[in-house]
Amino acid sequence: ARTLIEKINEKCFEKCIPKPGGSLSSGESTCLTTCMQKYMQAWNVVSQAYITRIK
Amino acid sequence: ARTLIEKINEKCFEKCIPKPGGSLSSGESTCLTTCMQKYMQAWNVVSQAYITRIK
Amino acid sequence: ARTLIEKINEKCFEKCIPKPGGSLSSGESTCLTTCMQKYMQAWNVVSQAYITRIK
Amino acid sequence: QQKAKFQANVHSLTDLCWTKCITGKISSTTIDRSEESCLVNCVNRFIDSQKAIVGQLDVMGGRT
Amino acid sequence: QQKAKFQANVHSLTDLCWTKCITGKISSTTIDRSEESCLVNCVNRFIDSQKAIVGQLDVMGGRT
Amino acid sequence: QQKAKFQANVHSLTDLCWTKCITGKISSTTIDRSEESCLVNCVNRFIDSQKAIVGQLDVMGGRT
Repeated sequence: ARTLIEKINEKCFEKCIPKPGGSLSSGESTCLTTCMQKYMQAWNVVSQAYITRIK
Repeated sequence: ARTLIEKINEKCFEKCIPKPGGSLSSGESTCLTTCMQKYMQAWNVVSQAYITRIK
Repeated sequence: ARTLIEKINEKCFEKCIPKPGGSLSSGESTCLTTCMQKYMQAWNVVSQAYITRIK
Repeated sequence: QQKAKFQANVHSLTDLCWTKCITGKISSTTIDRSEESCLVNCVNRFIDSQKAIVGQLDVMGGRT
Repeated sequence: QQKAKFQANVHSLTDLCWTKCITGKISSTTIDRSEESCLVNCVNRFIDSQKAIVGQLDVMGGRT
Repeated sequence: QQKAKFQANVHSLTDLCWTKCITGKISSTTIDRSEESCLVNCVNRFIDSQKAIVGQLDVMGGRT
């Protein structure tokens, strides 16, 4: 799951931490958790659509 | 020609299908064909300029 | 130092030569030298911060 | 090895379609209907586009 | 090989944090104070973010 | 293997210079004169830029 973690971090860091401060705020933490779950859901939707298409 | 196809698809999908709909419209299809030919021409121009420069 | 050169060129070309002309202007040359030194400094800052964090 | 190729494709499609379809702020943990249909369309149009390019290359006599 | 991994990480972090923190025109060869603190924060928040994601994956039972 | 390196360079230069020079909508299958000269300049300035950086690194004593 290495690449998935890297991708999530890349996308969610961009979305949730546009201006990195001296520590992670609670809003940023919440955003990261939310974004991660959303990204994994997107991964599932894409994966499913891709399987349906190529089979 | 694997990488060329991947690059063309990456660039032309971006240019021609900004908002993916339920099917490929004829305008999108035309754009893809046009874009593909243009990209291949750009590849030739770049290739020629690069050869001229490094030889 | 191959990757460092590639990264510097990628970032500094983008910053210093937004519209490539018929030759490198002296302003562009100066910008490239300045940008290169700055990038290497950034590399050092990041490297130091990363070492401090992971050790 | 085919599984690795499949996974790599899903990773790059998710990356591309996420950027295209999830454009607002992150407020909900779930994908809404319009985001979901955008993701599905994105995957299908991307494959259509790839097929159109490969088909056109064949017509042109497989140049390059 | 661990050195290669370290260097690759520094390269990609510098790339990411340069784009985030060095946003103006290039006029000075030196990084100023606010740019430096942005770079340091960028590295630390990126690692925080990675840890938060990995931690959350564990909570979820390591799915995927 | 040198051929592979050459092709990889042409691919990445075409990618970069396409983004820089082909900025409008796609309406014609041919590259016009101003796009062509932009592409050629882009390749040449990119190589100039690379040479300037490598030259400067030498002056600095090849640090890093």
